[in-house]
Amino acid sequence: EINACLITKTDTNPFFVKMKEGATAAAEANGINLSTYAGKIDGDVESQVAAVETCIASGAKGILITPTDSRALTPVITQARDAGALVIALDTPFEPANVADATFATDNFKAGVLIGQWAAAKLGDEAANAKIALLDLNASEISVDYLRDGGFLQGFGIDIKDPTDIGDEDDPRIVGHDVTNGNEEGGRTAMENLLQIDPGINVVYTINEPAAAGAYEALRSVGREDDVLVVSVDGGCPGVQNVGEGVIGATSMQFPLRMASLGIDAIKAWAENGTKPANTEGLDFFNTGVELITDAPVDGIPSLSSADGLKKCWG
Amino acid sequence: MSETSGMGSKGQHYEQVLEGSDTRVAQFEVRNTTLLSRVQHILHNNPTFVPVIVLVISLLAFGLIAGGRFFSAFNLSLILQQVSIIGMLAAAQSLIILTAGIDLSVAAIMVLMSVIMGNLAVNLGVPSPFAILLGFAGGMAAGAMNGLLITKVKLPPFITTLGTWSIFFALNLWLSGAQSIRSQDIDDQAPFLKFFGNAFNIGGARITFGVILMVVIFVALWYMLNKTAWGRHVYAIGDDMEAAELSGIRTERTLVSVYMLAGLVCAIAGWASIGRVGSISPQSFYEGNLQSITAVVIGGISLFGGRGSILGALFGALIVGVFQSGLRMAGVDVLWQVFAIGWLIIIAVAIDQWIRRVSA
Amino acid sequence: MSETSGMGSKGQHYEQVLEGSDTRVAQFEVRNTTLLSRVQHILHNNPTFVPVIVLVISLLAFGLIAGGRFFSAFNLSLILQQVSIIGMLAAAQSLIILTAGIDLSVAAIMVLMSVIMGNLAVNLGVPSPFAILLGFAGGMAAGAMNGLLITKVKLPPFITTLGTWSIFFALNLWLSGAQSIRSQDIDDQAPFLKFFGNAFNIGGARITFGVILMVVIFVALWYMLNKTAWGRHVYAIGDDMEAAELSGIRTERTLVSVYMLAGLVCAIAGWASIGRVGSISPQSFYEGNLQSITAVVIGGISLFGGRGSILGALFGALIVGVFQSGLRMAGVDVLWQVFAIGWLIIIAVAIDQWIRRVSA
Amino acid sequence: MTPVVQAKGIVKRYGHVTAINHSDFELRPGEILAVIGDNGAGKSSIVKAICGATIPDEGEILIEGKPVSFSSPIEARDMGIEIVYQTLALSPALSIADNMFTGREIRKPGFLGKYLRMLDKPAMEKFAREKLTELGLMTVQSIKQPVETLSGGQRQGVAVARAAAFATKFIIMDEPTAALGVKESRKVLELIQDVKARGIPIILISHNMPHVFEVADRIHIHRLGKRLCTIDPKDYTMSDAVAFMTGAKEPPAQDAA
Amino acid sequence: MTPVVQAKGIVKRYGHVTAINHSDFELRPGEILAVIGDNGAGKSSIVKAICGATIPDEGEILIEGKPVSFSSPIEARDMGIEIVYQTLALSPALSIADNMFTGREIRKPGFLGKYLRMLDKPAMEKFAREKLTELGLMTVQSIKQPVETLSGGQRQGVAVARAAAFATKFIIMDEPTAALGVKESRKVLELIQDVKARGIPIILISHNMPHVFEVADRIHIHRLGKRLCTIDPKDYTMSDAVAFMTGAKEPPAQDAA
Ligand SMILES: Nc1ncnc2c1ncn2[C@@H]1O[C@H](COP(=O)(O)OP(=O)(O)OP(=O)(O)O)[C@@H](O)[C@H]1O
Ligand SMILES: Nc1ncnc2c1ncn2[C@@H]1O[C@H](COP(=O)(O)OP(=O)(O)OP(=O)(O)O)[C@@H](O)[C@H]1O
Ligand SMILES: [Mg+2]
Ligand SMILES: [Mg+2]
Repeated sequence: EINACLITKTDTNPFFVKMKEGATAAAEANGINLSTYAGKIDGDVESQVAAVETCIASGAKGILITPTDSRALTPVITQARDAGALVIALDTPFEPANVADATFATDNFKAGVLIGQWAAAKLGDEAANAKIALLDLNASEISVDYLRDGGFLQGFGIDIKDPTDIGDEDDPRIVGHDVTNGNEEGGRTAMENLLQIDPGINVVYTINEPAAAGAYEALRSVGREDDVLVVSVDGGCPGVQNVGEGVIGATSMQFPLRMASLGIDAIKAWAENGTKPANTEGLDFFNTGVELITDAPVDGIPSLSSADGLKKCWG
Repeated sequence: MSETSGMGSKGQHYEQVLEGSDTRVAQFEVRNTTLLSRVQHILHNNPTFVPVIVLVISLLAFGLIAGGRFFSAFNLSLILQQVSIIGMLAAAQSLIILTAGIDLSVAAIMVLMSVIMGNLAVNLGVPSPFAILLGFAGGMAAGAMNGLLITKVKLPPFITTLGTWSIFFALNLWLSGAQSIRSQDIDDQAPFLKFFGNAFNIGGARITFGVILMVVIFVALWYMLNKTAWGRHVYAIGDDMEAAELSGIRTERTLVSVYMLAGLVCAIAGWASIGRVGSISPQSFYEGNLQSITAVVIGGISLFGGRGSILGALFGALIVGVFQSGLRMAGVDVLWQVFAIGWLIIIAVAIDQWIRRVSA
Repeated sequence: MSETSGMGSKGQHYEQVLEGSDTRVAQFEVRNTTLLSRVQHILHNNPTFVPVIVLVISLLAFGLIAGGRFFSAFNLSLILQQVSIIGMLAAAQSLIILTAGIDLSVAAIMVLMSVIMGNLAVNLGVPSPFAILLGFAGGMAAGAMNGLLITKVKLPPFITTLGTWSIFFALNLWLSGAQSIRSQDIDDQAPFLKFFGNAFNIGGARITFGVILMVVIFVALWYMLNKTAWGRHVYAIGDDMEAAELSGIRTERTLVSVYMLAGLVCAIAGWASIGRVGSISPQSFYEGNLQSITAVVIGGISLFGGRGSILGALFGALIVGVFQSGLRMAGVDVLWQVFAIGWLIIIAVAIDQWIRRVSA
Repeated sequence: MTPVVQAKGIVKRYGHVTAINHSDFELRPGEILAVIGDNGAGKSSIVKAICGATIPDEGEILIEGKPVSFSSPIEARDMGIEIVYQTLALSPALSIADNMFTGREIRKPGFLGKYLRMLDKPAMEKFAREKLTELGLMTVQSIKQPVETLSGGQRQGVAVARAAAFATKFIIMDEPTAALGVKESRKVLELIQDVKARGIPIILISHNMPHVFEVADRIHIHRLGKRLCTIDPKDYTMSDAVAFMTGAKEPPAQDAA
Repeated sequence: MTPVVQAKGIVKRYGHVTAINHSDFELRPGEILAVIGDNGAGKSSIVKAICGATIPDEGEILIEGKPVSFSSPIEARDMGIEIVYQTLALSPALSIADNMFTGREIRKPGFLGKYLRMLDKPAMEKFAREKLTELGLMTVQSIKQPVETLSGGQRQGVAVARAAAFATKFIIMDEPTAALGVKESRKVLELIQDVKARGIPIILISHNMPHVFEVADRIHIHRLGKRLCTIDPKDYTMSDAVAFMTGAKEPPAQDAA
């Protein structure tokens, strides 16, 4: 019997909940005995270290992990690999990526770029006068946060300076950044705050779809819901539905279920004949892909409609 | 018996002179020397003034820093909206802190009840008013669980609610599957859940029903605490539990009622939060417990119980709201906002302590 | 004066008989009726047994549920490693809770100091021992800040540390730029920072220096608390601050020393955490404050101060560690782990209260 | 006549400390029963057992002939039993008036009181002031003053006034004059006699022999956790009482009652 | 001879309540000075002002002729001034021995004590037991017992024993016998006289006139927040003292000292 582990950042984010469901289903299908672990909150390094140790102690053949801090976990991951486990980073790469045997991830920066490009194209010439609000995750500025934020800005055509720092840009089109904790309540409050700074905001980037839904409520309460572009990242089913209903203009869909099932397959292969998965050409990770979902496609950026998106969405 | 010769008909011999003793009530002239100590005295006798003054000062300060926009009726009403949910939690928290307890589970109860209401009304098709009532009942049950553990098992409130916080949080994730219920689905299935999101405008200000609800909750609780016997008992329990018990207060019953009422207020806040946020999200208000405690202590309610007015918590919540809004408008980083709130807590309570010092 | 005739040479007439009064010290036979009450009595007189027993029972229970793997020397030593950092925080927290305080900032101090050590040693090239000493000084300064706010400004500890928690957290994010320092960089620049990650093996068990450090800290603090005057003063302050002050204890100085010592222990834990985690992550241990409090209360130290043994906190931390490890091994979802820890807190403290009830 | 209180074989242990050791107790209708004994003899413990403030380990308590087992002092209070505790049992931050009325507040008449349950503060304050004046506590400067700002003796006055005002069955006073001045003590003794005149029996714990011999109808002497004997103050001198309670002399062979 | 304590024009207000109203105070070497007065007259307040437990708003305090302004009772204690507070100031959860020695613990001799600062518990317990036995507190069953398990009177005994054992300059006792039994009170009075025989003056606040007249060398009568007069117990009767302190009679015109 093959033992394997899945360690996610938290158990509260639907993205990871879905990833876990996908992995559990794939494991069952492959006859793998999967244990799942999670941190309590984003950034809970200690819980993840403990989880990896438990996996080593229980003799896991493979570990799938979404590192909550891409730099912090290196030593324990090295231990796990030394103990003979295949370690695959899901969703978030390690820094450097070769800490793990393989990385199956969304290119978060790319995801941001897509929605940035879409928003810029949608505005056309007006993009030069856009007023942009950025609704980020939290004060800690973890990698998904700055990658998506920076990707969006770059896609929109703004110089992002230090790519790992949020808010160091000096482009006058940026009205401001605020944090949302990735949920609706935070999204709404942050949107309200930024509207107070400049009521003319017409482009809103959001870290994820719940934050976008919250931002939309704030816009709706001041009657601005129809003339502001809201873009987001994730591709959860409620988010895609929101694209269909015009709440979100466009979102970049990622594929947690695919990451999970690919991960399980890789562990099975490793356990059976010792082969390791290869990275996508030109990248230091295996790109599980991003798709832009929008019902208002623009030329030059391939996208799916929300109806098609609903068939691929993850939760 | 000759030995008792020292005793007259009325006690010991030397007590005979008491007939002639003075019977006036003592009176002394009152003088307060410096202006500062006079101010201190006035505030000491009206402790709710303190948070009010801090509030006014912070309003003025941010008005200067962040400019006129800050003072617009719209922005001020927005602060009220943003504060409304934490304000209601602070009302619940005040009740408990007045009994010398602390409730780390208020936000967990609130979110759990909003998830229950949403699941029932949106996913299971239960009529909204009924779902809401079930949520209220759930809030009271959660409060009763806290209250019974505290009174019957005699656990300290901090520990009890540290435990139930985990429990309610786990239940919340389990029931919701960590998924939000979308705003649009609520609009379709159970718009009544969003009742408190409705608003009206007066002179540029946008007042939601949720804001009104918050004020109503505070006024009602203030009345109960100050004008009824139950309220006096709550204060007495917070002041000295053993003395309250011995002097004839049904402390256990009162305490359980306090926790149930707090649970109910949380459930009401849960309903109101649906109107405020638009959707129902199991992830929101994770820091709500600490935020509510912050509001309460900034409002001058003693963590040792028995002292302070619940209205202070309202002002405390407003002060935090004004700070956050003002700092954002002034373009301060989130990082430094956290920093500033830390100092706000310390300074606001330090001022409060200085006022109280008069009697120490 | 004839009036005083009732008084003899030695006080009142009726006091003359006192010469003949009984001078033995009172003695009564002692009987404990039921077995249960006898057990209760034994435990009552040795309160530290309670967490030990809970620990043994949970070990046995998880041994049964999770099977032999759980009982391997390796896994048991792993639990020790996993517990070591929170254990040290719990030691610091115990000191403060014994004075009837509470410190919401322990984990924030720890992370801030590890970030400072890392920045100095890895990024600025300060020699490691020097960087570590600066971190220790920083920990003591942070503790002193808490202590001075509590004693001089007379803020309640909960509020003080709620405020400083925000402040330290913001400083931490600012200094680190929210970036972790990578393990490889530490290995290259300042391997001494990882000293406590070193380990030796005895019979399958892997004991890190960090685990030894935790035990040493507990033993040292236990000695200080129980065998020195300072320790008695700490207990007296927690018991009744005013009485301690009046009976000649320099309460302010002692309190500040307690907070500084706790800050130092946090800084030491910060150093040890670099060895444990391998890297320096400003985001880690966000829940460390509540976890340390959980360990302390499960260990039977009263939140009201003055009662309990610091060794209890060690066992409390171990109990939580055993629970988490056992539940993980038994394949329980994080969700239900949270749920179980909630109940663990409630049940462990309920047992403790039952034991204490004997004297109530 | 059935005794108002009858307790038989009460035992109370605290860990290894025996506070009450198979003690009996009896209070007869209309009498003032003084309880005397050394410090730590168990006087407070036995009266607390009677009024439900502690629950005895063994033994039986009858009130007016009916067995009772109170689980809290509130039950005793509901029967009209009032206690002045040695620790006073006042809420420091509440006003004198609030303290006098805890648990039996007066509500406003009419709608406000009935449906909104509003308290009638002026009425309570007036009553409280009257009671304090009766006790001669003239140094109290304001009736709205929190109790924590009163001197030790003033506080004791408040507790005594409360008990006297509300008792209907009997009153237990645990050293009610310990912290009181000469004048105030005298007032309390007068008050005790007034209460007795209203037909309400009183249990008075005191270390003040002149006071005890002045007001008591019977004296219960407590020693080493149990009742040593009860004596009639008319038959024995203070010296005898002190000798019995300190173990200097053997007590008289006791008759049944 | 310079007075041991001399205080002039002390004022202390609590909000609207005046506790001390321009009061003077004087303690002479080797004497027992009794302080009497109604409840709430301000007796505790004035002695607290003298020993630094409260800081007066106005006025001047001289100890052995030197002006002092204590900011905490520890400073007074360091000068050899001991106080038995009305509230006792004991730590409930600590043992009797620990309480006796708070702030002046005995360390083990040699290395253990000097470098490891280890306490000498047996020595402290032995000393504590001796002191309690001297006071006749025989009902205390164990010296390691936490103070919270003692009766009110036993606690008072512990506080008195502590003060008597350690004072070198003078002792303030705020109603030290209030909760004590007949036997224990007697022991305290004897102790007071022993202390005086050691040359240490004592300030004794008490409501017990026979006690006051038995031991006092002078009596300070406090009324409405200030010193009304001081009298010599040999020149006046108890009735006079009570009459002065309650306002029933005008005090004698006071001579300078
Ligand atoms: N909570 C408690 N825990 C342990 N022992 C106790 C407790 N309460 C009382 N005792 C012990 O029981 C005995 C009787 O105490 P009690 O208070 O009844 O004495 P008392 O006669 O009222 O004395 P006093 O005249 O000093 O008030 C004492 O030896 C005391 O130490
Ligand atoms: N902390 C305080 N706050 C407000 N008023 C106070 C405070 N302490 C004392 N007082 C007031 O000061 C006055 C004097 O109190 P004090 O305790 O000195 O009286 P006392 O003479 O010792 O009385 P007793 O004989 O009852 O102990 C009282 O009227 C009291 O109400
Ligand atoms: Mg007693
Ligand atoms: Mg006094």
